[in-house]
Amino acid sequence: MIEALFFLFAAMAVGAAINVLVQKHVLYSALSLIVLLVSMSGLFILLNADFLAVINVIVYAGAIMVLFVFVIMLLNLPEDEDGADRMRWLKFLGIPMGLFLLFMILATLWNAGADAGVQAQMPGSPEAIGRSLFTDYLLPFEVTSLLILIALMGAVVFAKKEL
Amino acid sequence: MIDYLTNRDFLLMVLRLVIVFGGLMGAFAYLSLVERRVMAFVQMRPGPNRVGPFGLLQPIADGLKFLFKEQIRPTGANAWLYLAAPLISLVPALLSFSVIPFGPALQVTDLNVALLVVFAVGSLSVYGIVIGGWASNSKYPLIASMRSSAQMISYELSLTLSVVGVLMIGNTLSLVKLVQSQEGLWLGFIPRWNIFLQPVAFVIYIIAATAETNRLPFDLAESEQELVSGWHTEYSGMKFAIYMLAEYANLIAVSCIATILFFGGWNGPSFGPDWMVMILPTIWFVMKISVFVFFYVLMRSTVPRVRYDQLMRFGWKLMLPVALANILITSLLVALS
Amino acid sequence: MIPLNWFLTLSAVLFLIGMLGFFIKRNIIALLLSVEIMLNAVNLTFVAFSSRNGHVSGQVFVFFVLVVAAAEAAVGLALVIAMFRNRETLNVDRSNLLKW
Amino acid sequence: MVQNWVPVLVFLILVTGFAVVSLAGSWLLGMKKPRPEKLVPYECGMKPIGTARDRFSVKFYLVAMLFLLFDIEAVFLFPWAVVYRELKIFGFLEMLLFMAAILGGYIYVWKKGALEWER
Repeated sequence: MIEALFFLFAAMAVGAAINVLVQKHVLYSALSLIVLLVSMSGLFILLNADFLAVINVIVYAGAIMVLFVFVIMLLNLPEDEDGADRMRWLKFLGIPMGLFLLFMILATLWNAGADAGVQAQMPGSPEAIGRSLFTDYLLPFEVTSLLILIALMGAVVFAKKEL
Repeated sequence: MIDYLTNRDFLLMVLRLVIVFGGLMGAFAYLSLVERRVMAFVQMRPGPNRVGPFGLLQPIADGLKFLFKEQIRPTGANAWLYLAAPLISLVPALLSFSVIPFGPALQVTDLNVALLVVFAVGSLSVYGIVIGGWASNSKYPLIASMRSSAQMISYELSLTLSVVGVLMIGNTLSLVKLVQSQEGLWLGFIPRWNIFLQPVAFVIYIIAATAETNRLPFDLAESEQELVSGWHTEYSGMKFAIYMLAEYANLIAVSCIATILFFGGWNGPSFGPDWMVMILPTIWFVMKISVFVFFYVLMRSTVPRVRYDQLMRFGWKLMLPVALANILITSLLVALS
Repeated sequence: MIPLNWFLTLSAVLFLIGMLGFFIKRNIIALLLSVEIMLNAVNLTFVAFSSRNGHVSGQVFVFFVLVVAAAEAAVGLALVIAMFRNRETLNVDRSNLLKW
Repeated sequence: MVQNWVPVLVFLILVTGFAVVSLAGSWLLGMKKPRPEKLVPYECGMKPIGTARDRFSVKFYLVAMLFLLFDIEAVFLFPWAVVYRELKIFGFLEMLLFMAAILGGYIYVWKKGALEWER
C-alpha cells in the first residue's frame, strides 16, 4: 500500500521533472515544476515529515513558483529560442556525463546494501522542528533573515528601472 | 489491502467523507440562491422566486442549464490549460474541507498541521486564476488575472500573519486542539473564545479573507464595469460553474477557519438526549458559519468597490504592519504572563 | 516500510535530471527551474536521512534550503528582468557582452 | 503519521473525480456548434485589436517578491508560535531580531516606492 504510494509520487516527480526539460514554453516548464513540488510533498508525508510537506507547498509552490509564473507572464516570453546557440555541443557532453554519474551513484547505493527502512515514529511535528530551529539552529535562523534582506535589496535594485 | 478497505475505520472515514462532501455540495447550491435572494431583498426586489416555492428549486435548474450549455473555447486559447484552470481552482478549494472539523465526530481527518494544510491549498488557488486568465487569450481576463493574483497574494500575507497570535495562545496547529482549547466559560457567562483575546487579529482576518475570496469591497478582479467579469470572462457553462463553486468553497472555508480560530468552533451549550448531544456541536458550527456567510452577502450588497491603488496601499501599508504589531504585542503579553 | 535506498535513488535521478536541464536548456528561466529541481532532490535526501536517523536536523536544514531557494529565485528573476530589458532575449548564449 | 493523510488523498480523488465528471458530462451533453464569430475572444463586441499577450508592469514582480519575503517570515513564525511558551522571553528576543531585519527590507522597499500604485 505505502510502497504503491511511493511509486506513484516518484513517478509523478520524475515525469514532471522530465517534462520541465521537454517543454518548449517556459510557462509549461514552471507549471510542471509545481507538479514536481506537490509530489515532493507527498514523498515528505511518506517520510513522516508532515510539517515540512505543508511548508514545502506554501513556500515553494505557493510563493517561489508564483514569482516565476509572474515573471514569465509579465515578460510575455516567446517560445524557447534554441536555434542559434554556439554551446549546443554541451548537450552531447551533458547527457553521457549525466548518465555516467547516475550509473556511479546507483552502483554506490546498491553496493551499500539494503538499509533499514525509514522509522515509523519520527519527530517531524511542528513542535519538534520549532524546538530544534529556535535552540540548536538559532544562529543560522538569524543569519537567514540577513540573507533575505540582502536578496530583497538586490532584487529591487536590479528590477526597478528608475532608481 | 482488501482488509484495509473493509476495515471499520475506513468505512467510517468514507461515511464522514460522503457526509461532508454531500453537505458541501448542497451548501454551495443553496448559497447561490441565498445570495441572490438576500441581495434582492436588500435592493427591494423579489429575486429568483419562480422555480419551485420561494425559488427553492432554482439551484437545480441552474445546474441543469450549466450542464447543457454550449461548449466554447475562444480562438487562440491554450486547449489544455483553458480546461485545467477551473479544476486547479476547485480542487484545492475543496481539499481544505478534508481537515476542517465540523463537529467532534464529523471530521474527515485530524492532522497536527491541519491549519497549515488549509493555508497551503489556499496558496495554490492563485494558479487557477492566473492560468485561467492567461489561457483564455483575451485581454480582460489577462488584466484581471494579474490584478487578482497580486491582490490575493498581498492579502494572503495578512491572513497568514493574523492567525499567529491565536496560535501563540493555543500552541498548536491542529484545528481540533484549537477548538478544544476554547472550551468553557470565563466568569461563568463569557465563552472562552479567542475573539476576546485577539480582537485585532480577528478584524485583520475578516478583511483579508474578504479580499482573499474576491468578495465585494475588494472584488477588483471581476469589477463588471471595467473588466466585464474578470478572469473568467471567457468561461461559460460547466467551466464557469466550477469557478463559481470554487469561489463559494473559498468563502465557506474562510468562514470555517474564522469560526474555529476566533469563535470556538463547535463549542456551545449542550443538552438533551444522547443523539442531540452528538448532533448539537455540528449545528452550532453550521450556525456560526452561516452568520459569517450572511455577513459577506450583506456586505456585498452594501459596500462600494475600492480602487486598485487603494486596495494595494491598504493591504501593504496598513494591514501588514498592524498584523505584525499584533504578533509582537501578543508575544510580549504571553511572555510576561 | 520503504527502504531508504529508494528515496536516495529517486533523489539521485531527480538531481541528474536537473543537471541535464542545466546543460541542455538555454533559456535562463529554464536554467533557474533546473536549479530548483536539483534543490528539491537534495531536500528529499535531507528528509530521508532525517527520517532514517529519527533526528529532526535534516528537516531544519530543508527550511534553510527553502530560504536559499527563495533568495535565489528573487535575485535570479530580478536579473532575468534586467537582462530582458537590455537584450530582449533570455538565451544565455546571446548575452555574452562580458566575454570580450 | 501517514495513515492520517489517507483520507485527504481519498478526498482529493473524490473531488477531482467530481470535477472531471461534471466537465466531461457537460462536454457530452452540451451543444457544440462552433462558428468563428462565436469563438472570438470577448472585447465588447469589437474585433480584437492586437494580441492579448502583453507585457506587464514590473510592480507585479515586486509585489510577488515582497510576498515571498513575508511568506518565509510567516513560515518561521508558525513553529515559533507553537513552541513559544517553552521559549519564553528568549523566543521573543529571537523573533524581534529576525523581524527587525525583515522590517528593514520592508521599509527599504517602501522608501524605494515599490508600493506606490498611482503614478
